Amino acid sequence: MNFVKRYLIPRLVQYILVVFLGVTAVFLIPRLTPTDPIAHTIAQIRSQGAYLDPATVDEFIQDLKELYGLEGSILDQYIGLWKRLFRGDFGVSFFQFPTRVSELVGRALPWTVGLLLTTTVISWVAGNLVGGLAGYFSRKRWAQALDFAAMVIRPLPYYIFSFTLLLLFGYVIRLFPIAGGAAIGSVPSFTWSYIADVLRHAFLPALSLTILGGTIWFQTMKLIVQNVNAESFVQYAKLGGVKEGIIVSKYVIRNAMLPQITALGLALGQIFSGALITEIVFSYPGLGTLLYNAVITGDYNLIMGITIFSIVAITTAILLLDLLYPLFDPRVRYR
Amino acid sequence: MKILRDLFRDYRFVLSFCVLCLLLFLAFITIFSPYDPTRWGVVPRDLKPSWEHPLGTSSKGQDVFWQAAFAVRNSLTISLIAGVVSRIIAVIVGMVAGYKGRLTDRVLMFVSDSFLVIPLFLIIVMLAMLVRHLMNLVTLGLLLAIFGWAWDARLIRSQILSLREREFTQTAILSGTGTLPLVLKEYMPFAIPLVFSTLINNMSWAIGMEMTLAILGLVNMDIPTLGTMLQWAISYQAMLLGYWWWILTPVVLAILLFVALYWLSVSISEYLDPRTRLQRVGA
Amino acid sequence: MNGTILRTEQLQAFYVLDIFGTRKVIKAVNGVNLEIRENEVYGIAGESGCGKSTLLKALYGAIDPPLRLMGGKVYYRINGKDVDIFSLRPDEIKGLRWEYISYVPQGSMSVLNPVIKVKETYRDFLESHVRGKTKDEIFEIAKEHIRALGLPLTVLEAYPHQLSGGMRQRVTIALAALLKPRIIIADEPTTALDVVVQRGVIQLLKGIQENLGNTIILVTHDMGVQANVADRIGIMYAGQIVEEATAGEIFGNPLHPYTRYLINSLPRFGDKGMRESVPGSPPSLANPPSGCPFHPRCPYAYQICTERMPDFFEPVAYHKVACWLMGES
Amino acid sequence: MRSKTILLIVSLLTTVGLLVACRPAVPVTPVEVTRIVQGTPIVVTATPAPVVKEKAPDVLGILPRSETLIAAQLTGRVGSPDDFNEWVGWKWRDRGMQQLMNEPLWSVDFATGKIINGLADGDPVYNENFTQVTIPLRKGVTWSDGQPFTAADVVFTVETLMKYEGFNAHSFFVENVESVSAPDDYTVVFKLKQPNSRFHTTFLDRWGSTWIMPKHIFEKVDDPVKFQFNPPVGTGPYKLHSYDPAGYWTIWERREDWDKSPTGIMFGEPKPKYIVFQAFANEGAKILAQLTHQLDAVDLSAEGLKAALAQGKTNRAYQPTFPWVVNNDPCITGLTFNTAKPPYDNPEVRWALLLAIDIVEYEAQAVDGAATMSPVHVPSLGPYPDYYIKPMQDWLKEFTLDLGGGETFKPYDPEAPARLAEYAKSRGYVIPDDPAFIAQAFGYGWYKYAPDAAEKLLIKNGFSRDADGKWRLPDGKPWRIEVISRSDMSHLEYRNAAAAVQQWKKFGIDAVHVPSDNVSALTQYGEYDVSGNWPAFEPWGAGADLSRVLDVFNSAYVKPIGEMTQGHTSRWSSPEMDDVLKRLRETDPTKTDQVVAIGTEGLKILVQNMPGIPTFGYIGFVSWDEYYWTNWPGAENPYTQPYTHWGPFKYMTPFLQPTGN
Amino acid sequence: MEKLLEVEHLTKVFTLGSLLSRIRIRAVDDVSFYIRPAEIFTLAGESGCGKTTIARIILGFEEPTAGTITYSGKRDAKNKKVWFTEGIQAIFQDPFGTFNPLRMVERYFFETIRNYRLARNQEEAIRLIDEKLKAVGLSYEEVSCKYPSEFSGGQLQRISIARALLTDPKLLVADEPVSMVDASLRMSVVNLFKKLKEEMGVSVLYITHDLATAYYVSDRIAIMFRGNIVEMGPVEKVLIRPLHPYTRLLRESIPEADPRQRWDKKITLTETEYQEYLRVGCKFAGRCPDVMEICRKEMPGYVEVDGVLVRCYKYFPS
Repeated sequence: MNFVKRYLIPRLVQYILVVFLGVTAVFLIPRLTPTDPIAHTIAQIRSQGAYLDPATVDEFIQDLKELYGLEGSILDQYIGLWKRLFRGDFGVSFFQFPTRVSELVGRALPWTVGLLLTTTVISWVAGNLVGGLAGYFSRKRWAQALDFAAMVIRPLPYYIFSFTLLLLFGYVIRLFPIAGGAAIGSVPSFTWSYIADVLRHAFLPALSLTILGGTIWFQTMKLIVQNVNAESFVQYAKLGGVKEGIIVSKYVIRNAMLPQITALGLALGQIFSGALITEIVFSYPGLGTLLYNAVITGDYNLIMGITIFSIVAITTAILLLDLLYPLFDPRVRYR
Repeated sequence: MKILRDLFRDYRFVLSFCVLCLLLFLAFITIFSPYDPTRWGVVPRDLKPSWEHPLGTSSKGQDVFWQAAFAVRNSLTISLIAGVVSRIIAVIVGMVAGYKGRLTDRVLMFVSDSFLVIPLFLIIVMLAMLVRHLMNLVTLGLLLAIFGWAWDARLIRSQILSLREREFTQTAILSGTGTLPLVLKEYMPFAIPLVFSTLINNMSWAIGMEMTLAILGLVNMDIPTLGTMLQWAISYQAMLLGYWWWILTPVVLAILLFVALYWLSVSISEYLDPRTRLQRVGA
Repeated sequence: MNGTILRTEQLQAFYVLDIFGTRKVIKAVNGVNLEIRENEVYGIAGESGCGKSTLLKALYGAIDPPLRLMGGKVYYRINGKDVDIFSLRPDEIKGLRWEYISYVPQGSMSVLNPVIKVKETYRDFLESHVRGKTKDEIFEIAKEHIRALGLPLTVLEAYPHQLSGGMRQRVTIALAALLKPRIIIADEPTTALDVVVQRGVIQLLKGIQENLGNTIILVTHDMGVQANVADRIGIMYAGQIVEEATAGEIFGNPLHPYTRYLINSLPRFGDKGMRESVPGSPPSLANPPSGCPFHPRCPYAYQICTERMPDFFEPVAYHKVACWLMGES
Repeated sequence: MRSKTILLIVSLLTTVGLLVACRPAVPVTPVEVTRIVQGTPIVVTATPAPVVKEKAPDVLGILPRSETLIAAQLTGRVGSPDDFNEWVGWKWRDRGMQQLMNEPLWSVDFATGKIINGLADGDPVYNENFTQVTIPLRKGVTWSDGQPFTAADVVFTVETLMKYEGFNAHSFFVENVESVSAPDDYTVVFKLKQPNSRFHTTFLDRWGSTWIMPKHIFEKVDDPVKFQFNPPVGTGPYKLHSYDPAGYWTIWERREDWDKSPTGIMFGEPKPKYIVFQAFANEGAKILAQLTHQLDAVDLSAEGLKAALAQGKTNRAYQPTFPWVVNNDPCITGLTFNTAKPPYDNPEVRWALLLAIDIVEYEAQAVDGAATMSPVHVPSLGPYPDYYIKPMQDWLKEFTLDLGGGETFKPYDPEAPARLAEYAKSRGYVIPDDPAFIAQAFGYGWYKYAPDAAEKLLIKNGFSRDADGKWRLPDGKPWRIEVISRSDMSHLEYRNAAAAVQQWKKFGIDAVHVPSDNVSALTQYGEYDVSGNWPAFEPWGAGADLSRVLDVFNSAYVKPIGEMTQGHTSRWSSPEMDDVLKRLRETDPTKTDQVVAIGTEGLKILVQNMPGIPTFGYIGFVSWDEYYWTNWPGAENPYTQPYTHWGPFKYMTPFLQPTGN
Repeated sequence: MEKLLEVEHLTKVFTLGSLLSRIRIRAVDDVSFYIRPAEIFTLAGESGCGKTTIARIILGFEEPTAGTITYSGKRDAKNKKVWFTEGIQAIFQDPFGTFNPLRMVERYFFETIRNYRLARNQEEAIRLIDEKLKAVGLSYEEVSCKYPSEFSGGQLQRISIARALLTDPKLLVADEPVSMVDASLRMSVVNLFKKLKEEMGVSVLYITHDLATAYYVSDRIAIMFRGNIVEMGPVEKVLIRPLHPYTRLLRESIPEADPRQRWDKKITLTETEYQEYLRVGCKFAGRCPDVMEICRKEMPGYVEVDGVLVRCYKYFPS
C-alpha cells in the first residue's frame, strides 16, 4: 500500500500530466506552421497532373475543409481532438484521404515496433554486457580496442553508417536486400520462409541500429562499471575471495545496470530519431518513413497521430520501466 | 593553470586538445577564405585533391577545404550557442530548484522530467519545420538549447541539494552571507566542472542533432555546417560517384570533433573524480 | 604463552601515486615488525592517517595499486610452517582468504551489496569457498551460523538498507567469522556507532574470538574500546609501531611519550582535572619528519631523536617500545 | 603505445571501409553509336552497355524474375494502398493504375508528338459553336473481368461524377455538361452548357485524365465516393495481382485476354508477364537496387543518373551520350515572379533580373548543363521548336528593351546554346559539333548575360547600388529576394531556385534560397517574392495547342494576395492576353495554323511581360537496366515516351524484349 | 537567576514521505531547558535523538512546530541575522565540511567581517582575525592563503571556533564538535570551550554523544532520548549517579579506558528508531529493565530528585 502511494501514484500523476502536455504541444505546433494542408492537397493533385478546372477550385477547398474536419476555432478543434482521442480515434489522414490515421499507424507499427524492440533490447543487453565486461577488465587489450572502436563508431551519422552498411552488404557483397520489409509479392504469413524473409530484410537496419545504439550503452556502461568497481562492496567481495564470475555478474553488472534501466527509458526517444533515418535509408515500411512523409506533406492529423502515439508509447514504456525498477532495486521497493 | 598543467599529462587530453586547436584554427582561418562559402561555381567542379585544392572540389563548384573550414566554424558556433544557452538554463533551473526546494523544486523538476520523457526529437523536427525560414546559426542553436538542458539541470540540482546539506553552507550563513552570494561563491565552484563537462557532452549532442536535421533537410542548406556539407554530398551522390574527398571530409571532421570532445570530457571528468584517477594511476 | 600465528618483518608498503605526472610517495607502512599470537585480541591504535588501515591490508595480503609492497615479509603460520604470503600465487592467496584469514573492512555500512539480500551475500562467500553444497545446504549453514552468534535470523532475509548501522556491522562481522578463520582482521568496526550499539558489536567480536579460539586483529583509535577488548596493543605512529605490550601494561605503564599522551588525554568520570591533547598535528606520511617521526611533537626530544629512528626493543619484558628515552639497546 | 596502435588500425579500417563504399567510377572505353537527330542519323561516341552475366539477388518472393519488370514508383510510398478509387482525391495512380490498368480515351505521346486513341476510335467531333461533341468509341474492348466496354460506361461515369460532390472532376462536369447520351453502344454525345473547344481534353491522358468507370461495378455501390474499388477493374492490358499493405509495392499481371484491351488490339502482346511498381525512400537505395538488377526502370536526379551510369555495367540512360537525359518532356522549368508584389509587379524589374542571369553558368549550376534552354514559355522540346521557337527567332532577335536615357538593348542571344556546349566540353563530355545536335540538346537560343543592361534598367526604375555594390530598392531599403522552392534537393524547382540565387547574388542582390515543404500554399496564396516554380503550365505534349500554357493567365482567375489563386501563381494577367485567350477558346485545337498563330501571339506577350523566366525544359533522368529487358525507347529509337510513370507506358510493354536472363 | 537562552516547550514534527502517505515523527517533543551566561550546557544522547534538530532550530536553520526560544530576554526574533550579530554562533561536527574545500579558509573570516561590518579596513580586519586565532592557539600567518585540506581536523575545528568568535558571541552552539576529530586531538578543542567560558564568559551549548568529554567540560547536562529530555541536571550528579534507566545504560556502555574495568553484562539490541519514536508512553519502555505497566501508556512528567530533573515513573511518589 505504501508502495502504491509513495511510488506508484506520483508516477502515474506525472505520466498523465506529461501525456497531456505532449498532446497539447503536438496539437499546437503544427497549427503554428504556415503549412496549409488543403493548399497542399490541391497542389498535389494539380502537380500530379489531375485535371482541376481553375474555375472550380473554390468549391473543392470547401469540400476538403468539411472532409478534413478543419472547421471551427482552434479551441473547438482542440476539444474535438480530446473527444476523438478518448475514442481512440486520430481522425483521417489529409494527404492519404480517406485512410484513417489509426489504420496507417497500425499498418506501420508492427514494422517499427519489431525493429525497434529487438534492436533496443539487443543493443541494450549486448552493449551493457560487453560494456560491463570491458569496464571490469578495463586494463585488458580487447577492452581498450572495443572502447576505441565504440568511440569512433558512435559519432558516425546514422545516415552514413546505414548507407555504408547498405553499400557493403547490399551491393559490394550482395548478401542482403536493398529495400523494403519483405520480398515483393510475399504475403504475410506464419510460415518459416516468410519469417526468414522478414528477418533477412530487417538484418541490415537492425544491425545499424544495434551497433550505433549498442556503442552508447557500451560507453556509459563502461564508465558506470568503473565507478561501481571502486565501490566498497565490490572491493570487499574481492577481498573475501568471492569468485570473479559472481563478482562481475552479481555485484558489478547488477548494480551498474540500475542507472541503465532508467537510461533505457530516456533513450527510447533518442532511438526513435535514429530509427527514422534508418528507415529512410532502408525504405523500411515503418512509422519513421510514415512520419517523414507526413512532415513533408503537412499532414497534421497524421503527424499528430504518430507523435501522440509515440509520446504515449514512449512515456508508457518509461512508466513501465519505472514501475519495474523496484524489482531490480530493493532500496526503492522497501523505502 | 595547475589544472591545465596536470591535464596535459594525460595523452588523451593532449590529443584532443591538439585536435580541437586544429579545428579551431581551421575555423579561425575562414576569415582569410578566398571564397564566399554560400557561392557556387567559384572553382571547377569535381576535382580530386591537389595542391591547389587540398581537399578537392565539390559538384557545386566549391572548394571542399574552405567549405570544411566554414562547416567546422559554423557547427562549433551552433553547438556552442546550444551548449552555453542550455547550460545557462540548466544552471538557473538546477540551482533555483535545488536551493529553493519545495513547490518551486517540484514544478521545475516536473518540467525537466517532462522534457526527458517526451520524445523530443519529434518536437524538434516539428519546430524546425515551423521556423525553417528563420533558420540560421543562432536560431538553430537556440532551438537545440531549448531542448538540451533538462538532464543537466537535474544533475546540478542534485549537486546543489547535497551541497545545501554540507556544513559550509551553514558556516556561510552564520558568516552573514546572503542567498545569491552564497550560491555564487559557495556552490558555483562545485557546479563549474559539472557545467563544463556537460557543456562538452551537450555540444556533441548539438552537432549530432544538427547533422540529423540537415539530413532531413530542415536547416538552412546554404550555410555550410558539417550536417549540410554531408547532406549536399549525399544528395549529389558523392559516394556512388566516387567523390570520396567530398563525403569523407565532413564525416572525418565530425568523428575527429566527437572523439576530441569525448576524450576531453572523459579526461576532465576523470581528473575531477579522484576514484577513477587513482585507478588509472595504478595502470 | 601462545604461539605466533602472524609475523611481519620490516614490512614496508607505500602508496606510489602518479597524479598527472607528479610522483608522490606516501609511506603508509614503514618498517613494521609484528608478532601476533594465536587466540588473542591484538589491538592497533593510532591517530587517523597513521597507516593503520594500510597495515591491515598488507597483513591481509591485499596489495593493489596504487599501494605497493616496498619490502619486508608477512608470514602466516599454517600447519606449523611459516608461509610468506607475498610469495604465493594469487589463487593460493584467494584460497587462504576467509578460510584462514578474514577481514572486517572499515565503514562496513557500505560493504554489503545493496541489491541482494544478506543471505545472498552469505551464499556468495560460502559458494566461493565451499565446494559441493546445494543452495539449501548453503543457506542452512548460514542460518546455523547466524543463530549461533545470537543474531536474529530475519537479517538473512533482509536487504542491507533495511538493517540499522549496528546490525549491518554485526552482519559483516558474522560474515567474517563464517568459515571459522584462524585470524579475523577488523578495521575500525565501531566507528560512527552509538555507544550502546558499539558495545553490542564489541561483545559480538569478543564472543566470536572466545568461541573459535582464534586471533582478532582490531584496529581502532578509541582507547576505551582497546582497553575493553584487546589482550595486547600496538601503538602506531607515522607508519610504524612505536610501542607494543599487553593492555594492562599499555594503560598502566605507558613508555612512549606518544602513548602517554594518548592515555592521559582521555577524560575519565569522576576526574575533571585538566587533560591535554597531543600537541601539534599528525605528520604527513608523504613527507615524514626525520629520525623519530614523533620528535616535532615530543616535549622530551633530544638531538638524536631528530636524526635517527630508535630501534624497537624490549626494555621491559613483553613490552616493546621505540624511543630514545628508554635508554639504549 | 598500445592504444595508439589501435587508433591507427581502426582509423585505417574506417577509411578503407568508406573508400570501398566510395569506389571511383570504372572507366569505360567509349564506342561510336548512331543516333537519330531530327530524323537524320548521326554518329556519336557512347559508352557501351555490355551484357554481363552476374548473379542477381532474388527480390521477388514468388514471381519469376525473367518475366517480371520492376519499375520505381515516382511519387513514393503509397499512402492508401488498398484504395483504387482514383476519381476521389489522390490515390498514387502512378503505382500502375494510369499506366497499366486504365485505358484513357486518348493519350498524349510526347515522344512522337501524337495523340494515341485508346478507348476512343478517333478524334472528337465538335459542332460549329463548340456546344456539342461526339466521341466515337473503340469496339471489341472488354473490362479485365470480361464485361464488354460500351458507351453506357462513359455515360454512367459522367453522370455519376456529376451526381456526387466528392469527386475531383465533379465541379468541372457540372459546370460544362448539359447532358450526355449514348446514341449507340460505341458513340457518346455530350451537350455542353457553354462553348468549349477543349472539353474533350478532360479525357486526354497526359499524366492523368478522367477515367471511365466500369458501370457494372459502380452501379451496385451505395456511395461511389467512399468506395475503395478493390480489386480494381480496368480496360488496360494488365490487372492487379497483389499489393503491399504498407504501400511499398504493387504488382500487375498481364491479362489473359490482353487482346481485348486497346493496347493489345493496337500493339500486340505485352511482353512482361508481371510488372512491379516499387517505392524507395531514398535515391541511394534506388541506384543500388538498379546496380544489383533489382530495379529495371527508375527516375533519378541529375547526379543519381551520373552515379548509376558510372557504376553500372548493364544500365543505360535515355540518350547514349551526354546529356543522357530525357529531353522531350513537354514542360518548361524556370522562375516565377509574384507580380502582385512590388517590385516584381514591374516588367522592367523582371527583365533586369533575367538579364542578370548567365544562362550557361545557371544551367551548369542547376543540372551540369544537361538541359535544353528555351527563351519562351514552352520547352524547346518535342514539337514546340518547330511550331513556335524556330519561327519566332526573327521576332526574338529584334525584340528590344528600353534601357532609359534613349538607350535600347536587344537581349536575344542565339549563341547561348553554343556557349553551353563549350561548357559541356570543358567538363569532358563528348559533344558533336553538329549544329542540329546542339540545337536539339541545348536549344535555339536564350538571352544575353547583360548585367550592364540590367543595371541600367534598374536605375531607370529608381533602384540604386550602395557603396558595397549591393542593390537597394527605390525606397532606399536593401533589396532582399527570397526565392522559395520545394525542399527536395534533386527537384528541378529546387535547382532553378538555387541557381537563380547564385546568379542574383553575383549581381549584388541579397538573394536567399528558402526551401519549404509548404511551397504550394505559399505560392497559391501569393506569399513569396520569387519561386522556382513552373513559369507557365505545361502544354499538352502533342499538337500545337497552347491553351493549357496560356489559359492560366486568364484575368478571371487572379485573386488578391492572401486568397488562393486559381490561375498561375504569378498572378499576372493583361487585357491583351485575355484577348488572345478569348480567341484561342473559340478556335478548334485541331486547326494547327490558327492555333499556332494565336499561340505565338500569346508567347510574345509573355516574353514582353516576363511574369516568369523560362529557363530550360524539364529533363528526366531515366535509367534503364538492360539485364532483363531491352529495346527501351531511347533517343536512338523513340517509339514512345520513355517514362514508366506516364500513361503510355502500356504502349511500351509490347515492344520490350526479354534478354532471357 | 539570569538565563542567556531559554527554550520552552520546543516541538518539531517532521513529515516523511509524500503528499499521500505521511509519517509524522516528533523529532523534538516538548523540550524545555535554559542556558546561563558563562555556562557549558550539554545536550547528550544517541544519534537521532533530536539534539541536532534543537541546535538547528536555535540557529534558525529550521522552523519549530511549536514552542518558543528566548535569547537575552528577546523572544523568537524573526531576523536571524540580528541573533547572530548579537551573539549566537555555531561550530559543526565535521571540521572538513565546515569550510568549502574549494575556497581558502580565510575567506570566511573576511566575509564575516564584511557582512557584519566588524572592521573599517583591511589591517583592522587582519588584526581582528589574528586576535581571534590567537585565542584558539593559532595565528593569522598559519591560516592565511590555505585551503581546508591543509589543516588537521583539530586545527580546523579551532579555526571554526575562531571564526565564530569574530562577532563576540555570547553563545556558541557546538554540534558534535569533536566526534570527527582524532581522540588524541579532541582535548585541544574541548579545553578551548573551558577557556572561552572562563576567560571570555562565553556560554556553550555542547551537543554530543560522548559522555566522557561532556563530563569533562560541562556544567549541566540534559540526556535526550527519542525527542525527549529524560534527565537533566548538574553533570556530576547525572553522570556519576544516573537516575533514568536510559542514562544508566548509556553510562555503562561507555568503555572505560582501563583494561581492569571491562564490560561483563551483555546487552541486547532490539527495536528500531522509528518504532521507538512512534511508541506511546515512555519511549524507553521497550528496553527498560525496570519497565512498569504505566510506562507503556503515558509519558511520565518531570520529577526533581536531588536537583536533577528526571522523567521516569520510578521516581514518582507512588
